[in-house]
Amino acid sequence: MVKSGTLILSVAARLLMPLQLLFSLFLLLRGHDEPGGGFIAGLVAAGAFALYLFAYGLTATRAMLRVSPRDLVGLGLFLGVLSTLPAWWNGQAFFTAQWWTVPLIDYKFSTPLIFDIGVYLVVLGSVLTAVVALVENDRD
Amino acid sequence: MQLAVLGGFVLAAFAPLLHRWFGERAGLVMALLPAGLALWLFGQLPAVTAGQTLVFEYAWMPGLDITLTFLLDGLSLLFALLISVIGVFILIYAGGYLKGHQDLARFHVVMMGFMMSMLGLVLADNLVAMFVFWELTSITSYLLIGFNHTDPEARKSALQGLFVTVGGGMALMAGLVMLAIAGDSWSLQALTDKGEILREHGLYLPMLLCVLGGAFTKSAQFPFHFWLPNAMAAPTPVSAYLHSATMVKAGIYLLARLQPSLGGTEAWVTILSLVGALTMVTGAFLALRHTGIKKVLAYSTVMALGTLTMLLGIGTEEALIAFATFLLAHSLYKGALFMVAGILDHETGTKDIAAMGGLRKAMPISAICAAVAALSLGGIIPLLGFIGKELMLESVLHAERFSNLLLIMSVAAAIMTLAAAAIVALRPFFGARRETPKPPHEGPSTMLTGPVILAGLSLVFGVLPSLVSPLVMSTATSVHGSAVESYLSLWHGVNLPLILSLISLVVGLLIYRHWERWRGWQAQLDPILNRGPEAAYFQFMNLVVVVAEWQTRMLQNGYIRNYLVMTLLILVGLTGHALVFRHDFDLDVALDVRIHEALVAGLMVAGAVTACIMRSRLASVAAVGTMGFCIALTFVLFSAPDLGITQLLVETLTVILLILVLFRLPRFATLSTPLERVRDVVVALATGSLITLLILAVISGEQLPSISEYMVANSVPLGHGHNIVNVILVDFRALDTLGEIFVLALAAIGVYAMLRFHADEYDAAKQRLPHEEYLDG
Amino acid sequence: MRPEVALPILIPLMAGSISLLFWRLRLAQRLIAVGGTGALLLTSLWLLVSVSHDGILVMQMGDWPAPFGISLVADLFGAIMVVLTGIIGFAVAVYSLATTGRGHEAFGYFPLMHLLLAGVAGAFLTGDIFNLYVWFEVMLVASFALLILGSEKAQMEGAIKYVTLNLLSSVIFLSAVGLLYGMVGTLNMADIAQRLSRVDESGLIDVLAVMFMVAFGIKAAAFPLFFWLPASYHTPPVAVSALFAGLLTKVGVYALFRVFTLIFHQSPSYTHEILLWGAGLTMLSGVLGAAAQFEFRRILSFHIVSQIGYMILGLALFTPLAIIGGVFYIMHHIIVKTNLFLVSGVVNRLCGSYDLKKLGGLYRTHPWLSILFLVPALSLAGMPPLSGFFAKFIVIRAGIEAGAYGVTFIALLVGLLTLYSMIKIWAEVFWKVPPEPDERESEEEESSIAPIRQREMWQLYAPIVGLALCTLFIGLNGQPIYELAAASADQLLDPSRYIDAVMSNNGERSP
Amino acid sequence: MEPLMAVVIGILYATAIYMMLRRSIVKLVIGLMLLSNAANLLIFTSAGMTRGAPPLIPEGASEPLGQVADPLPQALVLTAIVIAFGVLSFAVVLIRRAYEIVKADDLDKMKDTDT
Repeated sequence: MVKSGTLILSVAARLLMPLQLLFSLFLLLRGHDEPGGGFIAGLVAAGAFALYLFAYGLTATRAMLRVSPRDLVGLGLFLGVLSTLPAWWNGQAFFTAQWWTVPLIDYKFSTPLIFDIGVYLVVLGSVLTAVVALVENDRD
Repeated sequence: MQLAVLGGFVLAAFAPLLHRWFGERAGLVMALLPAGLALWLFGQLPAVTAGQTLVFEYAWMPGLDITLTFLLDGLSLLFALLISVIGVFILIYAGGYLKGHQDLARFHVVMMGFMMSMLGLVLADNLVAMFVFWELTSITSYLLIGFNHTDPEARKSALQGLFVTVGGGMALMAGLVMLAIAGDSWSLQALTDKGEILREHGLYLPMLLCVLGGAFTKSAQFPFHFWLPNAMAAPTPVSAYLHSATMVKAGIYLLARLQPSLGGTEAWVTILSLVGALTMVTGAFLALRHTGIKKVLAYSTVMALGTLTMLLGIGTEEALIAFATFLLAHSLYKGALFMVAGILDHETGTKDIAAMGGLRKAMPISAICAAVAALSLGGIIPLLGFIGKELMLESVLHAERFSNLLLIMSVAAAIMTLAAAAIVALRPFFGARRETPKPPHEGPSTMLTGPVILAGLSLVFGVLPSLVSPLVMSTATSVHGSAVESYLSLWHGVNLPLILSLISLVVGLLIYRHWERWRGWQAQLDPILNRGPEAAYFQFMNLVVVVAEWQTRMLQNGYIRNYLVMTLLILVGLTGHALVFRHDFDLDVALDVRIHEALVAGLMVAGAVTACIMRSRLASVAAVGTMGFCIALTFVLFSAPDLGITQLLVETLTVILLILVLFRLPRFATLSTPLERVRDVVVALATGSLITLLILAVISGEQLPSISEYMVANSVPLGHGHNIVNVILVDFRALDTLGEIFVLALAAIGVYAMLRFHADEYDAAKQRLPHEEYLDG
Repeated sequence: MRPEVALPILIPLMAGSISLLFWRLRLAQRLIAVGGTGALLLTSLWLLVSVSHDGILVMQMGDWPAPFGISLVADLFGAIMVVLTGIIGFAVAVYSLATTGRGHEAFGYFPLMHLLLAGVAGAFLTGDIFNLYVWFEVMLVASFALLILGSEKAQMEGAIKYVTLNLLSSVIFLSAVGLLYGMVGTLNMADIAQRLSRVDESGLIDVLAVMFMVAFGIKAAAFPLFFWLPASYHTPPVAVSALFAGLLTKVGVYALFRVFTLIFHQSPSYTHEILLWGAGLTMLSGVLGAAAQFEFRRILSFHIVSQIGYMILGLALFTPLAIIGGVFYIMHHIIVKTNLFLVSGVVNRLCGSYDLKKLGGLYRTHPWLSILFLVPALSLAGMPPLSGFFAKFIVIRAGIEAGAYGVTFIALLVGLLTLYSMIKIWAEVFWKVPPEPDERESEEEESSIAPIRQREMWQLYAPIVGLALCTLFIGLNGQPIYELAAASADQLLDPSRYIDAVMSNNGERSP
Repeated sequence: MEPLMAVVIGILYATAIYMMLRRSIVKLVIGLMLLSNAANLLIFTSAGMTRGAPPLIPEGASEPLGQVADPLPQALVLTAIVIAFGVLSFAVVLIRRAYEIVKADDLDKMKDTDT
């Protein structure tokens, strides 16, 4: 069931995937103001990769991901913990939000955003880790 | 003082090192410590006999009223002297007895530890500190009894001794705590003055019983006497030291120490004198039943311990003098006899008296020692044992209660003891020469030093009682609580005790002559004797195991649904009980439902119920999915869009996951019986109703305003976000979210490891592929 | 800003995530394991020193004033628990270096260990009831993953029971939190305590109290909710068992102590009476469970249950001395129990079995190991002058002073039976002559027992010696430990100090 | 609505528990899923339910226009959903591995580790 999907599935996956990924980024970034956020966005992105996995198989997905999903988990967790620390620099309690405005595009960049990106990566990585392991196990 | 004792423990720890340095003579080096202590104690004699009490204070855990204060009065001085002096001889003796034994170093570690514990026990003024040493003697004696640990019998006996004494120790602990509460002090010295308060206290009887529980088990009083003869599995130096002179007397020491605080009441007098007398007779009687020389001696020790307890029970001034004298006499002759027994065992290769005979030629010094010590044991003039026995009979005659009964029992015990003394001293050395497993010869000087000196002292003190009179009197003073003015003498003239002694001498020798017949007669009692307290001990131990196994079968039976049912019943039972009895139900809820909401709720329930009853796996999963989507819809309907989306995504993923996994699993089968299903339905409904009631109780009661008002107000100004839920997640309560992503990551690692890593296959694969290729599949 | 309040959580979280990033580098993982747990130990000591100097420390996470954000609170009790976490974490990390298989290391053993410690430390430090739930879950899922690491049959069977019952407990806890929030509208424990005193429906409070009691009772493995523990603790690699044995149930005990001193102390005659019964039955049934066993780690597992009873007894009696006893007991028990499991691991390493019937003769061949077993074993049985004696003594003294004779009797009896179990292990494993193995079996076993290398020797023995020294220290010089326990009991019995510390420490934020 | 939901949640708990008490491991895991869903609903319900007022603040405003639903329980439930998702996926894979290793679907056959 895993190696190759139907034609429709592969075409859909190829077309949908970039859209889904873009949509997930959109959900991530607007999450602070509208429904969305790191968790939902991460799930959507994971769904995109999962679809690709079912359509093109493990090797192709691996190649496309480049990094092991486990590393995404590690990175996300690391970012999550890291985002608590800048406050320490300012002598504030951990987790105190720090806001910086990016000069050119007038985008407000903040530690909660870093945190949310961490969440995003962890969700994406975790789901993929589990799915890849399941698929691999089936293949064995 | 404290330093000497604590230093002894340190010395014990270094025993292996000493063995490396001094080899075989390490025991002699170690004996220097108790020898020094003994000398120091002798130095304190004049002050103590003059009526002084020396106190050496040292704080330990003041928060818990635990101090390491040592106290030196007549009683503790007598005990401390016995412990250190006999300890010196035992260390010397053990060097000969265990010569070349591979574990001699370990023996010295434990022996030294025991000696110091015993010293601490008799010197400590604080109840807790005393108890600490008390338990230490139990533990070290366990290690000593089980010294020959490869022998199952030794292990069994060691466990028995430990279990009985520590069991008593538990009671003692409770008793001491009650004592301290009642007397409002943890100091033995202070409690001595509070006798009246203690005896009037409401806790007096439980306190007394608990303390006696500790003392009686330690000192092998009936019905706990059985462990002592079994403890003879220990090497002889241990028996000589622990089971005659020191450890078993710890209980006696405790009783004597508490006599001024707790003694004198009706309960005290009744229990102590009757139990003591019973123990005395039992010990003497059973001594004649055995042919193993150590067993005979062990039972005669039981007899002596009973006598001492009885004397404390009688509690008159006279009785306490008798107590002190008897105590001293017994320690001297019993130590000597045991050491001689060890020589016999060591040099002839047998412990069976019946197999020995006529050894006096081969072992003249041992024979003399044995004879002298046995005369003291038998209570024959002019030895110290004689004085002790005369005083004992005298005080029994004048006892305030049970005088006649006690007298009969005492004489009976005296008769049998005399027979026992004759058996151990005459049988092996006199009469016809018998073949022994090893050709007999005299023991080495290290082994003879102890018996010669101890037996000699029995004689010297007997002839010249004035030498020990001050010490005995000051001991009696400590026990009595007020000054005792008297002195010891060998000859009291012809009186009733002397006549009774003569009678017992004659009858005892008669029994000795007809020992074989006597044993035959005793053997007929075996069926009764075999049902004694020892059988009860084994039954108790079996009972523990049986109950344990039964309980494990009942509770920890491996059926997960039993675990769940039990847990849920507890939940429903406790919470339900609280809900019914602690809470006034006042259901006041308005039902405001719109039709589409009711539909969604109905579908939710239908989904859940369908999931339960469906026989098909796929249908069941689909039903769960339906329910999940209804929940998502509910979230959306009630103003929680983020929740709705999340629930939708998660539900989808879960269903996919379930289907992926279900592929590999078999179809549902009906496994439970109808009855089980009924039970499960009942449990399920009970839990469900409880939850419903709880929610109703909460929503119909007072609901305080939520802290989220602050979050609503500050989400934009302080949190810079318009989605309040998201601001809560990444800012107000970011720590929750941090934890949450770690949960997710952990679950992923768990899943990954579970699927990809199987330890057994891994090990096999690693051998095939030396490089870590397997790791990443 | 006192970073030491949060660092015991953040350090293992950081160590865990970095360790995860270095998934393939065995050496890096091992270094981080020792370094991370070592840092945890140091910061926890720092925290304890700070707390005993400056009183209860609070950090409002995100600088949100209490009760709106999440407060981390370190009172003495919490700080003590964190120090114990550090000690056990460090000891087990070192021990793991020698005992963990390469496969386990390659599949996330060390990251899981760090995150387990983070969950435990988080539970000890959080002042927020929902956050407590989150840390419980972190700890729980980490323990799930550690429990199944290796996927052996016994592990799977044990894990199913462990997972199911613990999830049930989590759900009960979560439901209780939901209901409580519905009632008082707040999650900060200090705030809950404050608001509950204003609610007049004391009956409903008792109901919720009982619900929390059941949820935490499962975590703490109290009677009759302990089934998951003996079913699973003997199945994973021994270092994991040791970690679990020391810390996991104690988190449940900690939670009981926390909520029943801070929040639910309105009607002790009802709630603490239930606890008293629970304590007595837990002691008894745990020790009886052990008496029927003949497997090293199973005996130890059942004894965890029975010892939990003593701790709960301290809470249930609810007198100052009893609380001191409970705290003291926890401190002593965590060290001793972990150590016994570590010893069992060495025995297994030497003889290739945990079955008492197949073991023997170690007293002759490994005298030092025998002593290292005797110290924690006798301490567990409450023999003086080791830590366990004083722990038991305080509890029993408190019991008698409170007039609770029945349960005190049980406590004494259980002490005796504990000694019986420990002596059983001693006699079978150390004193007995080793049994002649079957020919077939012996071949198999000999191939599986690898000789211990010099460096491994250190890694195996150093933690055991260290923990044994702790036991001896508490026993021989118990006064400072007693004072610590007394001071923390003082704080526990006066919740207003905790509440004041949390509610007054408000880092006001400006936009 | 809350009283109705109280009854619904009660039923969900009951079905969950019933499923957990079955001998099949698949049913056990379905029971766990039902149970965690029910608990989430419980939190959502017992704090009070509000119709049509999501806790969102319009662009430009600094406070919501009217009374909005309590956002805090929503955040709690969100966290709880995610945690439950993680735990349940673990449980699902666990039962699958258990089945592969023990080779039985029957929980009664998995009792070697006790007694």
